[in-house]
Amino acid sequence: MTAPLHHVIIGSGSAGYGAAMTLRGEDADCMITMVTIDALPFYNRYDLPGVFRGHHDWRKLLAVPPARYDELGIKLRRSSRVVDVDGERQTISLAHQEDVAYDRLLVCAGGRSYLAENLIDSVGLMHGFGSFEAAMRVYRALPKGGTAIIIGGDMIGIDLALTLLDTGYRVVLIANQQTFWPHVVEPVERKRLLKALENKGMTIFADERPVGVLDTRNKKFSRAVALESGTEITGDVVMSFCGLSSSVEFMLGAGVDIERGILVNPELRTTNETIWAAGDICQIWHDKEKIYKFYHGWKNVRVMGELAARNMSGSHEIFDVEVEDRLDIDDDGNLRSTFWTR
Amino acid sequence: MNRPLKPVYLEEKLEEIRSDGHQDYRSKSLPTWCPGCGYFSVAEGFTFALNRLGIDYKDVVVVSGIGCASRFPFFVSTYGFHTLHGRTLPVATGIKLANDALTVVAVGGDGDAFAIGGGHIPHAARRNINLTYIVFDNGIYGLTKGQTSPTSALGFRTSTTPYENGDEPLHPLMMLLSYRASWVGQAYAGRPHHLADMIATAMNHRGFSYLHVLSPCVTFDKTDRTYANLGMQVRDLPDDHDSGNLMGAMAEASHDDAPALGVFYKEDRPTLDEVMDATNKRSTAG
Amino acid sequence: MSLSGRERKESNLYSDKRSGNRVGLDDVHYSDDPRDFGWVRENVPCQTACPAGTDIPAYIWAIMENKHGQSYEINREANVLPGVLGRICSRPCEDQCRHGWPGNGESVSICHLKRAAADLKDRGHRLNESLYAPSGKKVAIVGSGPAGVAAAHDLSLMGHDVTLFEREAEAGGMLNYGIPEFRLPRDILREEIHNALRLGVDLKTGVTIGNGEGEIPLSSLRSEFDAVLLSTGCMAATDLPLRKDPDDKRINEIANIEYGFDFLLEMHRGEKKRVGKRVAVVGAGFTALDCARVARRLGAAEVTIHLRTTEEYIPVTKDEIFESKREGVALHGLRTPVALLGDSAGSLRAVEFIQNRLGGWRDNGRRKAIAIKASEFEFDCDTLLIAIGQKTDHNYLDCEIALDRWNNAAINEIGMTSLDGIFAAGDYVKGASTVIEAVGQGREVALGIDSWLMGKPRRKQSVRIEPVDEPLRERAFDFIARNHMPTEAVEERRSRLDQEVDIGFDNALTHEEAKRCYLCNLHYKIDVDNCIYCRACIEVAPKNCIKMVEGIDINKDGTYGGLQETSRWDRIGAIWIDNKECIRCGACYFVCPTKCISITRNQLVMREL
Amino acid sequence: MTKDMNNTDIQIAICGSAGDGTIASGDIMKRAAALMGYNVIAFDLYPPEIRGFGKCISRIRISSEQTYSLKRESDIFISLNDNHAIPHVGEVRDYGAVVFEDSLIARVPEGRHISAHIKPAQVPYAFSIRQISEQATNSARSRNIVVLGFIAGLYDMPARVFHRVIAAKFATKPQIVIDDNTKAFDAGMRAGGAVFKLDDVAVGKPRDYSNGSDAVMMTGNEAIVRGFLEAGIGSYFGYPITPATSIMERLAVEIPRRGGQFLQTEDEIAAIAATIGAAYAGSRAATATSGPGLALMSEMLGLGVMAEVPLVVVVSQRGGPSTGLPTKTEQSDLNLAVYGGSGDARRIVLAPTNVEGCYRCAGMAFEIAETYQTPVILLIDLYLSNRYETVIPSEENTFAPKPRLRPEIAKGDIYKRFELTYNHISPRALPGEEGLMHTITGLEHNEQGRPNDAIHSVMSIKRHEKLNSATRFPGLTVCKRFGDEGPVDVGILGWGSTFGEILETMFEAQAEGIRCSAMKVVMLSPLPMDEIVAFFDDCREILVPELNYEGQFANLISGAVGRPVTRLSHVTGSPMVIAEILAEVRRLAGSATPKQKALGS
Repeated sequence: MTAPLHHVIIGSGSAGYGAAMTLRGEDADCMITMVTIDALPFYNRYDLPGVFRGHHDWRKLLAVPPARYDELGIKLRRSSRVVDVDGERQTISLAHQEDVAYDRLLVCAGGRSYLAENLIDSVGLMHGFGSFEAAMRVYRALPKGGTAIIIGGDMIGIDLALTLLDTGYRVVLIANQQTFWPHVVEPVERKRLLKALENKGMTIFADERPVGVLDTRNKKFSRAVALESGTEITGDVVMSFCGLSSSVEFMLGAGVDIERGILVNPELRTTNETIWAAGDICQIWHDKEKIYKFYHGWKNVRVMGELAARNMSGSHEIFDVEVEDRLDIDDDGNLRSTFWTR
Repeated sequence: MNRPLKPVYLEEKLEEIRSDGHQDYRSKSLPTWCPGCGYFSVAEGFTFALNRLGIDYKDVVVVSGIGCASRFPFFVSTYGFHTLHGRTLPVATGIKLANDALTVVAVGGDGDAFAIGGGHIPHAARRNINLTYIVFDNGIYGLTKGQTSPTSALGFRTSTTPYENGDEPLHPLMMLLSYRASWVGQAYAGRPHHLADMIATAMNHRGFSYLHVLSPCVTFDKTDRTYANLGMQVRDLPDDHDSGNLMGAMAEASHDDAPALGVFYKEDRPTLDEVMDATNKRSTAG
Repeated sequence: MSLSGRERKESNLYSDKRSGNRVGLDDVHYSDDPRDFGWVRENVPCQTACPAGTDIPAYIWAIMENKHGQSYEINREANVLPGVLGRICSRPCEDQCRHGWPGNGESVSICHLKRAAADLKDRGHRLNESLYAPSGKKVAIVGSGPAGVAAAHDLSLMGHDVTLFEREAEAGGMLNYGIPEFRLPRDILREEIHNALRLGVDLKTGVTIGNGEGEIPLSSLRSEFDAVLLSTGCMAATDLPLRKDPDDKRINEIANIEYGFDFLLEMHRGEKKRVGKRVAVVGAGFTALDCARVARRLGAAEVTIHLRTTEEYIPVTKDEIFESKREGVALHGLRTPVALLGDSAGSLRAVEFIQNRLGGWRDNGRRKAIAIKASEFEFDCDTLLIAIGQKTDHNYLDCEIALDRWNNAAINEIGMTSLDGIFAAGDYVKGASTVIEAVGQGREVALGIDSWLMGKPRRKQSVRIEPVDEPLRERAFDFIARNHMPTEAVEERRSRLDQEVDIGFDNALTHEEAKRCYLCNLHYKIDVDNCIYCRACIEVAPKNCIKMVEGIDINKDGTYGGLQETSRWDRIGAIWIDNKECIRCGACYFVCPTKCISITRNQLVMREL
Repeated sequence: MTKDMNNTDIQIAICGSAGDGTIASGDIMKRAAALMGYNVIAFDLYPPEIRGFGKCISRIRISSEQTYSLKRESDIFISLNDNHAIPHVGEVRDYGAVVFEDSLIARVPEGRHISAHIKPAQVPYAFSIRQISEQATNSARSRNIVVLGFIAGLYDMPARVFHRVIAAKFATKPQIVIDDNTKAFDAGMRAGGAVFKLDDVAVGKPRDYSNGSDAVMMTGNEAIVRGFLEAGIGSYFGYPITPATSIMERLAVEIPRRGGQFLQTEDEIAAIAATIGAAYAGSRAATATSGPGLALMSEMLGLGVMAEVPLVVVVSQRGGPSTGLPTKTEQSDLNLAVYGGSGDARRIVLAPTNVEGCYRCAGMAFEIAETYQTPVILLIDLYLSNRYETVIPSEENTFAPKPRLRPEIAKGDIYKRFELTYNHISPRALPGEEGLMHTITGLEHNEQGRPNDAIHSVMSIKRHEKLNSATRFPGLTVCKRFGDEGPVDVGILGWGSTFGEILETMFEAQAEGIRCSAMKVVMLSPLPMDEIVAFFDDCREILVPELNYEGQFANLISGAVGRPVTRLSHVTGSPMVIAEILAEVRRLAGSATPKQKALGS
């Protein structure tokens, strides 16, 4: 009898969670460990705007009750940062100085919000929205009816912006190339979509480039964004939503190919036999277009996680999702996106 | 200032240590004394001494009482007996009388020796039982977290002497000299090589040998018997010291401020087993 | 047998170290033991990584002691151009810095400190040079780039008559004609080259060695001098390999395409350069980044750099990439140009690229790029700068010298080519590499030439072991975060090509950063003879740096490998400081009851034979 | 159930290795909590080696209501050493907090980091404890204070209370120690304040800390000292032994201030001998020891009984036999305390059940001893010696010595120190009193104290029967019944430190619908038989949980009443476990399956 395989999953987002559940379904005996920097078990990040609708108890956001992980024999390693992956020895190193051995590794560490290089000096004055904690901090920083300034406005940001408008806040959007990311929007269409947002009550700066964030705590508003044109926009919190850039630093020693993300074949396997990748962190080879492509949006990500899990269990399925890129915002601000659903 | 050494190459040093063999006298488990404790020095010296004397560790019994020092038998590979507070010497006496082929070493701290066990020492000394008694004197009760001991200095503050210790400390060397211990010496934990030499000489003595080891308690004594203070105070016995002269030994031992290191006194006189043999002979001589 | 019945001699009872005093060494000790060389190589990773072998801990310690001039001189011993390298070095040292090892934080800003020592030294600072008596030998050096200048300086100190020939109007080679002024101000360069050459080097500028009109043939040079050094670098741009399709346009058939090397060279010769609105750069080195940043300053609206592999694998510093991005340069990875597309007017319209995937690793630590079949695409642009590398040019020779498989000059162990008395160094030997490698090679070949001219080597390397009285650092220093180079505002950079981007550390920042250096050349060692194995040192250790060991691995070359640890009391041979983990904080030194921890400073030095 | 925002009932556990400062950290926490006006119950567990590698845990229950023992689960758990903490992290309740180090200095084997053991429903807080300590104080030694700061920051506790406690705790140390610890605390607090609180542990606003005084929170040992001092203790002789040492240490501070006699003797034998001497001379004299010391003292204790000397001996039990488990708790010296010694040596044994009880028993012990002219043993254990509770001391001192009646004799009569009287108590004279000169002895003696074998049976009756009225000593609670009145299914009979757990169990059992009551017996010798028999008559089943293997108390009671009882013994060295008692109560009550609803609510 052979020892049960140890599957290690880096990341506890949609892809990681879907993969863990699928793996358990495929193999009742294998060992499954999920390693995540997060302090909480899996919850849907796409639900985070809900904090503005009064969802302040993270337990209500969880996909399954914590006890379910124990029942399923899925070991959760939270507050643990992976600093290195050794593809030859098949171990991952955690920042707190522990090595964890794996038989098969699935990397779905996702991405972090991209921030334009020229705004890096201002990062301390901006809010993030990548975790429950970050969302709650935004909630607490925004006074009732206050103003949020959103730079960029990818689909995560637009979703949040619409929620903010619905719940009585004001939103200023500084649109840029990443607005509506990951949708690719033609100029005419873009104009119409921005108009729809404006009708909904958003203030929009369409052709301006932010050059810095200012701390104006002692004034009426606590933040201001300086634009290249010299204009200053005031508000209570400033957030940047310019799409995701993948977090791959810890994979540099793994012996897998990396461009902007981890490069995988259509079966989601990397160039290392025992490592798979799924979700926002991976670029999947597209045989027809002859390029490595990112696929974003929670549906795709979830599908990738489950697919990778099946392939880790011996299957050879191909990621063959024809991505429909459709986005519509009607005059009431109702949003329909093939990547995002509210 | 720490003077640097000529380049020492580790593998050569390790080979020297391995082939030397004193490591065999250590047990497998690491001592649980606080890091920095002077008792490590005694443990190290003890292994050196046994090795140099060439005694097989199966022929050695180490007997101890209660206290930090009395953990000692657990850290050597010889036979050991961890007995009760202060009752070390009677137990050791029993072992030695029952089997005189054994090398018996009694060890303990200052509390064990001179407080609760103080009553036993004179009798062990005057009978000249053939064993070695090593007292690790740190002048404090370490295991119970820092109370005053019979050798604590005047004015020393501990949890039980919060207004300074007013009891004159005992003077172990002068006591032992007056008890007529047949070998009396003193060493210091900060001089590991000398300590090892003294343990070897004490064990080589025929009769009751008493070795007093000055050893700092790094955890509970930050002011008095520290490495820094002791390092400045200790001195070697004068070259012309006559270890056969009891009064001379007393005079050297009475220097409180500058404890001397070396063999204060030694004499050759019948041991307890020899006396018992003689008694037995007389009882059967009819 | 009973103890009492056993006879023992008193003399056996005493150890030979009975005094307990350690065997001392008061003075400096020199060692040629491979284990000591190995120690320095392993333990001073920055110095090991430096092609010129700069004694980095020593110069940072001098900064900590407020001796900026001395620090500058320590640098000059290895590298005659500290102010220059302090700005534009590729910093292989920082990649290896112990402070940057996992768990230790970020590496020390070694390069910025080098520059700080140069910036902060006194005006009228005194240079240290030690001169040999004149040898009566004459050496010609062709090419006054970093390798030529370094070799000229060293050879002239060794007593030889050196003449340095330079084709351009000014000395400096690529430093002067390749690197833009916003990275390397020319006054600094001129001053340091002047200092390097002032002890008797005869610099002849505007003189070309070659076979043309008014040029001096190499063979006549050889007959006039006792030795000739060729350090002409890589002065020819590498051709852009394109698809072999007879219908495709060639480079010279389309306007607005230039080799980046020529572009920079001509600009620095004083020509007015222009670029279009959408500038594409192909290439992955400093030249490519420089071209892109110059293009941005010349007014290009969109500047893109196209890489065969990806950002992670290109041989430039992360800072340089970051600054380029801040200036608005975009990088695109995994693509190779295959064809050039012109418009009807014969101007560039677009470049056709083919998509790549990453292949295996190359020997130099970079990645291979493998083209993906049928993945060609077009990228619109109106200017193309090609900066995919430079190669050596041998056309100027009037004699045959043997070449290696990369078409560079082949040399032997003392740097001599196949022709007797003709030496070569720098990029001319290595192919396009870094400035610091060229400096290192210049120094190395100077030693070679000297030993050849004099018939024997006159200097060799030893390990100098010097006692240090106490730890030189505080634990608190380890928590200082890496200080970043203050830079000119992005908006300010646009207007001028000669506005230096990096502002430099001021005095306070310099000292703060210098404190971060672990001073890895300090060797903490436990005297096993006096150790009582009490573990007081382990108790205070900040890392897993003091170990209980039973053995040590020895490498084939006689150097040390890893420590064999044990926690079995009866197996512990030594408690030993693992110098690889040690961060030289000194905590152990103060707690040792038997004072058995010693510190030495172990440095590589050159000694007279 | 709606939660009152100001209602606090949390338990903090700090776990580390010896030398990490775990206990010191817990000490600051509990003092701060008391200063904030909370009720505190706390207990520390520590190993025999001072530094070494042993495990230390400090558990502190902080409550705005009256509580009786530690809780079954902790709400907040701090690991200063993962190796030791891993087996205990399971004691944290769901949605409680687990605080641990995120950057170790050495590699750990796979699975030996606490992150591998935190349950999915527990909330992890990883932060760089060591680094923050080193940054704040240049040393890793303050990690224990950094974590306190972290907790204070996370739960928004007032920093100034902690500052005050730190300053008081290190008052005898150089100023730099106070400064460093304060810096470490503040640095930890900044870290804790910057973290987003994800657990659901609710710390209400402290009641009041402006008038707070740490005097209201004390350990059993401190309570005994306080009782002794109020009773005007005059002499103390002792020899250090865990867990009684802290009584001695405190008295070493206090007695000299009151002009009394304090001496550390060379051993326990000398300690009790000197105590007897001082008591004979009229001083209120006491000593304190643990089981091994009591064994040494047994001979001298016999002398005290024989010579009718009123001394007080505190015995704080630890695990035995022999040196045993010196730092672990056990209730296994009952036999020795009640019976130990040579001959028929009946003595009075009081076993308080909580810290307040320690205070009251100690306060009254001298008066009882003097009334009955015999040794009084205060029998507690390590758990009670070292556990902290908040108590409210009497406003008036009721323990001070009452005027002693000088024996009156007719002129020319000989004073009979051991005169036979109706209540068997003989008027006692003290040395130095005019005309009452006498000799006492350990030999059997006549009324005058002269050696005499023939009178042994008469004197034995005297020494035994004089104690009978002690069970009705005014003002002394010798036993007490709690819970349901009248006939019940299960009665839990308990003594000593265990009774807190018994009471909490009884409340849980009642909540499950089981009819039960609990009775504590404080006076173990002589036994209050009337109340005990009445309790037996009311209870269908009698359960006796105690911390010894053979059921020493069960034997004592069962033998005295002549009826069987159910024993529950727990000898792990740690306090009684509520769940174990509860399971036994359910079994005895006949509810075959535990009522599930009670579990999760």
